[in-house]
Amino acid sequence: MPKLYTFLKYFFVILWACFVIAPFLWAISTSFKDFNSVTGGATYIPWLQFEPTLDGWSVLFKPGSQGGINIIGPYFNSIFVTLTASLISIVLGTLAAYALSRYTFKAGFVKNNDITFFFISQRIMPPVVLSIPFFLFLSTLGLLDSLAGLILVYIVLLMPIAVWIMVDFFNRVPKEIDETALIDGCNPFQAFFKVVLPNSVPGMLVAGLFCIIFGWIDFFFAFILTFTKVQLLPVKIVALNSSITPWWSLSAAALVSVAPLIIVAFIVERYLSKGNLSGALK
Amino acid sequence: MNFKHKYVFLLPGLIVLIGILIFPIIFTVRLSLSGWNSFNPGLDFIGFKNYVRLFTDDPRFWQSFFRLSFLAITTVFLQYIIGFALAHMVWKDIKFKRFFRVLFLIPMMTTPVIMTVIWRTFFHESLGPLNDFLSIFGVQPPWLSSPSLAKVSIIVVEVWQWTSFMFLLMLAGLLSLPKEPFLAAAVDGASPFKKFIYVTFPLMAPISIGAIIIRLIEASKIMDTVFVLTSGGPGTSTETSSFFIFIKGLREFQMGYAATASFTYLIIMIISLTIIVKVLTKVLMRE
Amino acid sequence: MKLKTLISALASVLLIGSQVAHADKWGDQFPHIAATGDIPGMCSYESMSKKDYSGRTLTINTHAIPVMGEPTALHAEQFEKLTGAKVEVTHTPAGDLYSKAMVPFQAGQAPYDIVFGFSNFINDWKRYLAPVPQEYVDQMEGVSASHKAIASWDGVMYQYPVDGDRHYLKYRKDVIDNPEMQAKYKADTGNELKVPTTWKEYGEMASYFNGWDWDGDGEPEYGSAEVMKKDDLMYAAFYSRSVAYAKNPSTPGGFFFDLETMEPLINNPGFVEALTDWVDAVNYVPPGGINFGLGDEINSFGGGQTLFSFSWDDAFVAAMQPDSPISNQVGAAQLPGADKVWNRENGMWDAKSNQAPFFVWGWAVGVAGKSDNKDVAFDYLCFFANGANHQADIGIGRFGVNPFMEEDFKADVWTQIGWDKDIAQSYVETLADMEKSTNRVFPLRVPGTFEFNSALATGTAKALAGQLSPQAALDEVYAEWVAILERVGADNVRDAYAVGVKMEDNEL
Amino acid sequence: MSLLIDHISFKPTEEYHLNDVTLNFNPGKMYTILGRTLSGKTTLLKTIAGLQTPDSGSINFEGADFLSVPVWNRNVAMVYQQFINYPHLNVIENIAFPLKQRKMEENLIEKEVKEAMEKVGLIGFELRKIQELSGGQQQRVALARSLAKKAKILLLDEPLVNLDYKLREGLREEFKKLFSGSEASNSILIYASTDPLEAMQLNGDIIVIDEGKVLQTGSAKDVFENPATAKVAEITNDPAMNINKGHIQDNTLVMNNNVQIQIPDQLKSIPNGDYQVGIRATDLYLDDNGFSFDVEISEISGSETFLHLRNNDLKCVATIEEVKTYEANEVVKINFDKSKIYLFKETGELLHSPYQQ
Repeated sequence: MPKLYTFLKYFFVILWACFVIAPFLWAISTSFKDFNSVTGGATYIPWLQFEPTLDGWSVLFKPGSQGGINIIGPYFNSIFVTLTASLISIVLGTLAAYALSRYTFKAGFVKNNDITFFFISQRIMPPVVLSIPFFLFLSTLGLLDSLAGLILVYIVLLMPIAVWIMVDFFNRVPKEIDETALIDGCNPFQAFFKVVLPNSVPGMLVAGLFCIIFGWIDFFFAFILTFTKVQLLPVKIVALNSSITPWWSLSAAALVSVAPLIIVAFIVERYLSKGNLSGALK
Repeated sequence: MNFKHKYVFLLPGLIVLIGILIFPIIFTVRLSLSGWNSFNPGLDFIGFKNYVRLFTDDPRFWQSFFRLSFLAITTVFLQYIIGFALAHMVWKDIKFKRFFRVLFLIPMMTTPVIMTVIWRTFFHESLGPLNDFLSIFGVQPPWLSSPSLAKVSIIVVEVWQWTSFMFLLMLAGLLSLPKEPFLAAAVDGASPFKKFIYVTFPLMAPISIGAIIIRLIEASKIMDTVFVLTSGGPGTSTETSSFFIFIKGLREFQMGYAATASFTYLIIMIISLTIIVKVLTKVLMRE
Repeated sequence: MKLKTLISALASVLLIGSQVAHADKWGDQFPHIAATGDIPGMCSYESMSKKDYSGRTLTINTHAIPVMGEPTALHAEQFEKLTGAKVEVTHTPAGDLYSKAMVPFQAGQAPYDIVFGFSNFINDWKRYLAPVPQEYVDQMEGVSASHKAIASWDGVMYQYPVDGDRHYLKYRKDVIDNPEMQAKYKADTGNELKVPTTWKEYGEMASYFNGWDWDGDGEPEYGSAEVMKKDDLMYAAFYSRSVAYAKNPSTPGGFFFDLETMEPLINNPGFVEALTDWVDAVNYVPPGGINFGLGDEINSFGGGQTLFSFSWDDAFVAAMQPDSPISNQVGAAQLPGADKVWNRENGMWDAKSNQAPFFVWGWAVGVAGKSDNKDVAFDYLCFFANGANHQADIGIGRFGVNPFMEEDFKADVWTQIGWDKDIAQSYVETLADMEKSTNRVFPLRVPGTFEFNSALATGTAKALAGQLSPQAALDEVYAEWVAILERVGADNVRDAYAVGVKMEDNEL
Repeated sequence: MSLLIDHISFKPTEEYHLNDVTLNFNPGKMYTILGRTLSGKTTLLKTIAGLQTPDSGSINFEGADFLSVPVWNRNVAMVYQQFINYPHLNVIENIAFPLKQRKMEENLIEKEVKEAMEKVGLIGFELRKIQELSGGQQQRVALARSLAKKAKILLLDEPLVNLDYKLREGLREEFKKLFSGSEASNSILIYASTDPLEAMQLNGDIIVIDEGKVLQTGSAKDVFENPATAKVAEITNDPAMNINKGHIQDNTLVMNNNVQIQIPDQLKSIPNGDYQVGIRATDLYLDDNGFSFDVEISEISGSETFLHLRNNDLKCVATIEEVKTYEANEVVKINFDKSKIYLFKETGELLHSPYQQ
């Protein structure tokens, strides 16, 4: 039994690893191809099967007048918007989650759980639905095509995630710790900042990682709400989809866009292994 | 505890959220009562005409909704089973533990609209690697051009991308389980299978519910994958609600009607999610 | 995109350029026009360099890189250097060009001074666009009348002509003109192998050359590559296949609708016949061909995978690039016709050979009415399309700038960049003949165009996927169209449609 | 200078957590709140601390209204049954936390912390992280933090229940010592417990509470000997006092058809009628001449064996002073120490106690 289980375990894990990695390997290989090597049928190994070229990669850094998309600016825009929106979402989300976890709210039939669901339910609306209203909203505020406008929208997108994770987190932190802080002379704010917050770093880190991921991979809002001044990475990359679909540069772009988040994956794993995170997600 | 301070904690987030959302939501409702289209932009009032059309004369919307239900439930179910299994497998002793863990986390960090392009080339029936590989076995499945396989392809991509999300939540859950119940089970000499059924699984029930719900919410918005992979085709065989709303709204520019479909969708989703939460809690928590 | 392509194209251009010795100071400064040098005109390099737009910022939404996107950006950079203006260019995939401009338009905004789109956006966009000032129209000497007409609405030009682009047939010369293949085909089928003149012949040949390795590269080849993916371009492929059966020169007064009654004609036997052909075509497209968008089509035909293809110019010019695997092995011809054409007046088939070009124009560009930089914007567009730029652009396949000026329809233009003479000849003749045709169809340009086309795409896609029979699918489209007419207002649609019908019926 | 709790009720849901509680606490004394789990002990402590606001009633401390004082200004200290400390701080910082919060001078803090640590025996652990301490040590830290505060009210909510037996015994002794010290004379000490034995050992005033209601207050001895009601008798004994229905008829105490006892002298004056009859488990003993009972369950606890017995509808628990295993359904002969019989009215009030004068 254990032997069979071990065998099955390795078999399945390796199988899944192959499945996970396959599209990436394909993308790496494709990113060094050109039109002719793509349309000649599936090939995998450079030099042996096709003549590699850096064209797919160079497109990402050339200006438009030379047929490139120059992702450097959008790259930093994406990082800035994602991090800022995540940070604000965490701050607001953590505060709200703390209130929902520790205090009782009641307004008619609305109770804590309903408020929590209200936060999370913001993610039910498909982005396409919200895009036009958001457009008009930001247009009224004069925030279209601006980093601030995008951050504002991303907060709506990300705060529910932060609230969801942090409510869960706080529910598992004994409330007696806060009570002790109160008894020890802290008012509720001091109790939160001096005692609760320092002990919530793991939870906030998880929430932050999720926010970063969900912010980073959004395409739709970034697409609808910006024109020329502010462009985010996915929008810029999608603009590679011309009449000819350039498999090579899209592959290179896909790899470039996932690269920074691999660092995030390492951070998650590290904290997971150290056990710091495990308390944060349950 | 009950202090006035609680409002200071809750309200900033709530106000910001409501403040940003109140306009879009009211606007959507108002828009759904108008005939806004490419020719007549503006909030004229046409009563419930759009709703009548949606409920009596648009099987395509409802088909897309049921297709979405099928896809969402199937993909989330698979993600849960596989994610849980993988988490369980790399939970304890396994070689290259950290490598596998990091690797399994990566798919969810890819931008769907970009990664699906890669998948589209992957599934390409004459130039892609998948059928090139399968030709060894003499088969060339029409991945994107048969109505049933196109659904399978979408499920494959969704499962590829989002199993990592389940994996992360389940692994974190497993790593934070208390040790005592397992010691007790070990003392009782429970088999690994029994240990899983009677100890691990019940302890993981609360996190499972949370993870499934959040994934159902996210999976219901499936749109980029469909758009890039099949554009809803062949025929209409892979259209989902989001895609339908997208086509009506941002392609055909029937803004009023798209808002009607959206609002209806929102209401249905909130009701069905509430029911699903109740059912899941009953089933998984054995209450 | 492909640097190699660019360099080799430029090299050949430079080589010829030096022979003809056109090079001037502008040619030296801007390698793009080295072949011709500056060509005098209202918007030449010379003229532009005299303008001073420093401190002005022009914003443009154009298509994705490289098709249209690259020339837009390239000319923007040149324009910046010449005039001192700042030009910001955003690139957007084709399917999103409409909404990307329409959303701000409807919200009363003009974030872009210049918006690129397709010709058939004109009805929806015209109220948000600024008319092209007369002085610019006056200097468009080489632009054909039909092109000017289609860029205008009620005599006012809204779209600045920058691109030609129509649907026509592309075929593999190395097969069709190959005596061996001709003999083999004759032996196996009893028919002549030639450029198909009817869709039936097209289908027979495509089926015959489907699924086996007829070019000896070790991979199987297929019959035809077409846009069958249910996207925003699918309608064009279907109309191209429908015109032969449904555009009867003896029944004027509308192709899509009967102009008098506004009755949709979309489910009449002519269209059903075309859709039946198309459903058959599923059997001779490459694997997965039912899910091909334009990009896949170009990849497939341009990569040497299929015998036929029909759609815009881009695929042809791309296939003719020097490093293409099928360079100088492709031919151009009119869209196939039919042996019969539906006569909706007597409800019978007219047994006569019929052919009609479908003028699904390509790229169109306008200036936002609310723009504060209309002067700069029109100068930019004028500069974009000036003689030197235009001549350099049309030779670069990936630019997607296609012939529309009279001087483009000369074989020399193409032999100069390395095309075989007979190919160049067939190419310009094909394009010129379309221009001369009196039995032609213009795309639908009415309020709700997108709704009509989307409904059509949905219906035909269902037929292609086998969900519905061709007749049932088009009946469904018919019902949808009736509903759209009711929502948008049949009279509104009629008013707009009449403009196109007038052109079709050669009354303009 | 006392703490007066006046008719306090708290009913957050359908059930009362506190039901019309009125109590009076005086400084320098130790009070033990004895009640089962969920009886309202913790709620009462939290209400005193200010973490919970009652629905009605008032609290008065040192002559002033206490309810209007928010928890962080009340100068109380509380130790929980969970080992609650600040996980991000080390031992010293934990103990100093309330003092710093009070903005006490640095050197004074140092002194107080050191003193408190000495009292609870934590010297040498100053810089340890909380997670690096054993459960007992963690609870000592919590205790030290409470002591260092020199709070006027010290609340202890089952502080020992999560510790193992030996540690519990040891710490309890220390508690007694600490709280009998001179500085304790200014504080009110309230100790909540579910364990009657613990309550007796602490030997303070006992407050018996059940379902949010105060059932009896008094000295340990008094409550033990003369439980006001049958309920109190159950709560204040472990195992709970055996309470069964019985009736007295013609000098015979009839429990059921089989078990009938000749009434002892001290009960002769009781009139015939139906009563609740109580006897402690320790007052049952094995006797070959006794009544036959079936063993339902037998459990061994330390040097004793608890027998859950049954004779028809008559159920009781007996504590046997030896370790012996019994099979289920084994028949044993049991007798009662008749002089230790309690009688309660049918409504529950105490009618007769063996310790009654």
